[in-house]
Amino acid sequence: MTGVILFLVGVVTLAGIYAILAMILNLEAGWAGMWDLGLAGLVAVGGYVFIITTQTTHEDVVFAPGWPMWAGVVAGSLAGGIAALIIGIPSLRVRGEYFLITTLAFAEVIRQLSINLGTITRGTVGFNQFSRPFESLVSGSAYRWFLLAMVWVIVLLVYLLMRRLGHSPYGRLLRGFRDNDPVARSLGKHTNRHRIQTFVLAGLMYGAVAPLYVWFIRTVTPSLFTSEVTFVTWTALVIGGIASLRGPVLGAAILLVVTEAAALVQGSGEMAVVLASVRFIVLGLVLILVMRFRPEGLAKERDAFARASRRVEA
Amino acid sequence: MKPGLRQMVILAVIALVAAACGDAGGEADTTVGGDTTTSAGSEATTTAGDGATSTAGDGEEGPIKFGMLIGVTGDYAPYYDVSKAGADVAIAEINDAGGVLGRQVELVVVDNKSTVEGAVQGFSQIVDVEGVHVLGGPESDGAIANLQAIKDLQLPTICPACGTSELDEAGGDYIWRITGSDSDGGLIAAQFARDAGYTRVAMLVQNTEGASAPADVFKQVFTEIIGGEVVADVRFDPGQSSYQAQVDQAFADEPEVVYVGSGFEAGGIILTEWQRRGYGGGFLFSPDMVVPEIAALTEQGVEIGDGVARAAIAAYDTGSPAYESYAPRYEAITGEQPTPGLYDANQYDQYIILALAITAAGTTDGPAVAAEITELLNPPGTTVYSYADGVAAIEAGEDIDYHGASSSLDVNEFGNLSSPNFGEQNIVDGQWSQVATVELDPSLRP
Amino acid sequence: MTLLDLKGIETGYGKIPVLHSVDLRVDENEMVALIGPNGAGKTSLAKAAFGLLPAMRGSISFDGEDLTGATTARRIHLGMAMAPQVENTFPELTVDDNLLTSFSTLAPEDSAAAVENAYALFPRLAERRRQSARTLSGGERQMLAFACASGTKPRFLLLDEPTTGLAPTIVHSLVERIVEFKDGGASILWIIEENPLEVLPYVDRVYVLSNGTVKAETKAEDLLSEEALRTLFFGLEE
Amino acid sequence: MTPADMQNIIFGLVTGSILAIATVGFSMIRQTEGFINIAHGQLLTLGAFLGYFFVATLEMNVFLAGLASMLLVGLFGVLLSIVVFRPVAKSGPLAQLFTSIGLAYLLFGLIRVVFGANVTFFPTGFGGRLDLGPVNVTVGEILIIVVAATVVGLLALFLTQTRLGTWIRATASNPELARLRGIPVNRVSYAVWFVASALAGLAGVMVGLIGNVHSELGWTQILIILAAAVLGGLGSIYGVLAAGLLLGLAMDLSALIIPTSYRTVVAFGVLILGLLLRPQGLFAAKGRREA
Repeated sequence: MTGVILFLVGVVTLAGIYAILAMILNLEAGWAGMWDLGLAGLVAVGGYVFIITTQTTHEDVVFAPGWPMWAGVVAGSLAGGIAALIIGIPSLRVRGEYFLITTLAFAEVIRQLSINLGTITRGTVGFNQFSRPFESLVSGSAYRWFLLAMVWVIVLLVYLLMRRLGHSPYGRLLRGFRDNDPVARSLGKHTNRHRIQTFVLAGLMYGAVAPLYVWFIRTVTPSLFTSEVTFVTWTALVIGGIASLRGPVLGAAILLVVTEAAALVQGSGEMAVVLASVRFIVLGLVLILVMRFRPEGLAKERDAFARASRRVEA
Repeated sequence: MKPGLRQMVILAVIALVAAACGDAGGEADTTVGGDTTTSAGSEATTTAGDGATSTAGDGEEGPIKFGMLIGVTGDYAPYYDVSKAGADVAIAEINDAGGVLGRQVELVVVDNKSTVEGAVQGFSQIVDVEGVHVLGGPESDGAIANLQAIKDLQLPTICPACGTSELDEAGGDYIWRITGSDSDGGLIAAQFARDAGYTRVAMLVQNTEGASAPADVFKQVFTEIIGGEVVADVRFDPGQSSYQAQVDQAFADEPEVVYVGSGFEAGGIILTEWQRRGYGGGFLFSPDMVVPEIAALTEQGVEIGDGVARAAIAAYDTGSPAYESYAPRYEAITGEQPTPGLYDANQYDQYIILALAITAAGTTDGPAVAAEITELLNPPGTTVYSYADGVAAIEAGEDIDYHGASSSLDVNEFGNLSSPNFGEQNIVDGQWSQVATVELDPSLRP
Repeated sequence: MTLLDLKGIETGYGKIPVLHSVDLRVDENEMVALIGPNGAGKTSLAKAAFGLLPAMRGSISFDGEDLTGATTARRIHLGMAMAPQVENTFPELTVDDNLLTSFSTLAPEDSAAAVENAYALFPRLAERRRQSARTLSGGERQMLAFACASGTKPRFLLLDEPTTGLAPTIVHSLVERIVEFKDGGASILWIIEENPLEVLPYVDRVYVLSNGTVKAETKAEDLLSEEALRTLFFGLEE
Repeated sequence: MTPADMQNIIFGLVTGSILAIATVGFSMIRQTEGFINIAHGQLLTLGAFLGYFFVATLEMNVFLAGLASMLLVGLFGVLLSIVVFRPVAKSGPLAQLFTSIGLAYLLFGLIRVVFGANVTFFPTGFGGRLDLGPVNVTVGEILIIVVAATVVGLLALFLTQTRLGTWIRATASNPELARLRGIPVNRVSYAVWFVASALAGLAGVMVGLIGNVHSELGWTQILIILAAAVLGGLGSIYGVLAAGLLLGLAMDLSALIIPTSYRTVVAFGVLILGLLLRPQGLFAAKGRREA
């Protein structure tokens, strides 16, 4: 029984990480209407910059300054923001589906670069021996509980931040753009500048939380940052309820716990291939059914902002 | 909004409280493990051992759990069936001989989805939920992803098929590798090229760690030590529908031979394209290409048989009694001969080793078991070729030196094979077959 | 007799309503105008009438049949037609194909005749029959849109501001064609943003829409004074 | 122009032909149905596996197998549109997009259960090599190009010369007006799903023939399909054909100047560059319509 709990600690930690990603995605996609399919690329930038700047010894990389961990996190965050700016300027000229595809393309380019720039990123090998924060204070198996707590405290902080943002004039402005761009533009708001700002903010946040993912996985390789990260985050957001407040957290928790805990159901070895495929089938079915019967997701935007919109009307 | 906030706070509080409890629990685990490893009483140590590997805490009752964390799905899925067959042969042998420490052995298979994230989650599942006592099966990236955790948990782990150069100097305490490394694979390919008198070689290499690491060693050795010329070094991403331009580029300067370092998925496409265009020449293959799918291409008219394509892979020690006893049992399950490129015999060997180590330690306690592994693989000691012989020798109070079906399995301080066997493989009648054994020339080591 | 009858219509995009409880009717062989400032919800009303926007509240009926939840196809089948203000042609298709496609509800031989009718009505279109609609001028596009919408001889035609941005002579001839069409026995709901003086003389009744609600319903004559028009077209609230 | 250039142009034509076939169907769905169908890649995988099954197990002629595969995948696409996509049509493009992602996962899992996770190769020859001066081409490659060109030609005839085809173009051109003009939108939708899915099936067989057949095909192909579709101007059918060819040529010609490991980077680099220069798509004549 304690074993199952320990396993679930890992699952819930991962769910927390995805909850954070989904909340950030909700900011840019749910509220600002920017369908970003390239968030894995921004997470990759943050993760790589963090690990490279905090490395001390690697004879086979050209740059290993060995910064303290907090500086690495800041650097990762800034790099995420800068990457978002670079991506945002060309691709925010276009909206909707074009933005969605250009961001996907950028993410793939970033992943390819992480493979090909071996002298900086250690290529396909990546990094696997590095320390984690407070590892000397928290011993062995307890570290998993520590990581869990850390991740969920950050979930809480990001949630509070998002709640504040969502109800602020800025949040209302973003949702206004999303719903009616021409009107917002006619009111003299510089929608494009706000979009870029929001995307850069999202980039900063993706970059800043990337180290959490790195600490959980304990290795950094290009294969970690495939578009599967993006799709899982999106699925979590969509299931939970896009543009709502609680939706991202709810969706990530349910999705990750269900799909990862499904791994506990293990049949015989011969059935393993089938069972592993069933995971995709279940994931797909859940997504299709949620879209069909509850397209707004489990938590609704209307509920989250009911009071706010009433205030606007009054 | 208020209820939402409240839920979040409650969740966070639960997480923190749980963390505090976990902290206490964790300390208890460590202390128990540390204190009792020296205790002589087998009853006490067995219990303590469970604690040390932070397993589900099953007592001395019930089966001993051997973990197999492996890619059931994803990129490594094609290897799964044969790997499982090799492991099954070992488990059956162990149980037929009365199990380990009088307990039956159970094989627990968990899928790592052939991804890093999957390996991390799968590791937690196989250790925390299933509570395995020892671990086998992982591929390179899965092993690397969990390297730190394996050491933290003091979980005896054997890697039957990891080539990764990351393990060249990382093992020997809790993780062992019982196959030749990628670095050695690149080295032996260069030796082939030298012995065949090639001076102009082209390279076609897939951009993944398992393929590019040996290719880099090959290139370094071939150009710097042997003095040959690499006329084209073409790298490509896997997962494309065709590689025409890449193949054309490799053959553009008419090399004497082309080194193909690739998974068989892309490799198969490359070879069919080579055949269609009739580029001619010969190939040196990386070990990943030595699989039945590639050999079967000869039946579809791809003329790479009879020495056109040569590969050097970690060979099975076919003369060993262990191999002679293993091969028919493997064949009975799969209907196929053991195949070196598929590492089935290595999968078999790893569980025999782990079972012998537990027997020698007299406990499932991680550090105690791990302490036995290097010793029982290396001389001095009575050479044994099967689990039953090994148990008999241990019970007779002798030191043992296990020789496996894959090789003699002597290891160095880093848990790597000190003298891996290599065999030259050619395709004959649609199947890979070993045409010669090769000894690695140490003078080529960079 | 009432042909089109909208009662208490509320509609909008996504979750935000832009029309609130709108009542509007068009009688048989009547020409009705709908006017109001930019963003008042005129186009949304048109789309709701044709089922392109869902009616969140209220009911729509045509010739006594309840159409509140009916498909667009059903409405077309009953004899409703519309020429939208923008995106009123198939830009990638030739003029010929635009017309043929628009007459897809007719039998093949009838549709060929309808195409020839349209060319007789607008000789300029006949000159451009092989050109894609994208290459047409604004006036030609409005002609094509009207020809497409009216060619199937619908009993009710909704025109969403067909004269915007056109030269006065073209406006004049287009209005003439439309009036001829109405005189043939059809009913028309005409959404007016520009050129009210060209159109209002032919109109029976006028609805004034502002901020998503009907602010007034009057006889057209009452609006023809300049002051009333200025109020209407430069905002009602000021 | 060096022989290597010309040789790579041939490779690019082959890559581009397959890509164009795969992308045209995707683009038709995007334009008439109004959403991005991620599951298009899985239909391609299904086509590859069916083609393989017909050739390897039923020992059918490869052309027949291709046709049968097109037909089956086409019908399957129609079925999917009715069962899976129509019910969410009113929920908007985001819901449709995520339904298609869900469907992609579902099909991916089902394909693995039915066909397994192994990599296989078509058991069929590819004809001999023909030397044309400094360059060479194989019979199979010529066939792929010829079949692709024929299919595109037939598609163009269908779209311009038939009533149904004109309706499809009209719906693609202006979906709302198509409804207003009484075009039978259901029939148009079935036709589009059939044609688009059948083309995906054909592209799958072609990919399988030139490369290999395995369950991951769909995921790798959809990325490049998306790139070609955007480059061509989402929904512009002729633009997409041109973009597919251009992208194929760019990927294979880039091998001459930069390392081939950057091949996919080139594809996306071209895409990004294209969007910078012409945000509405390189070949789109009209302004883009926002999602």
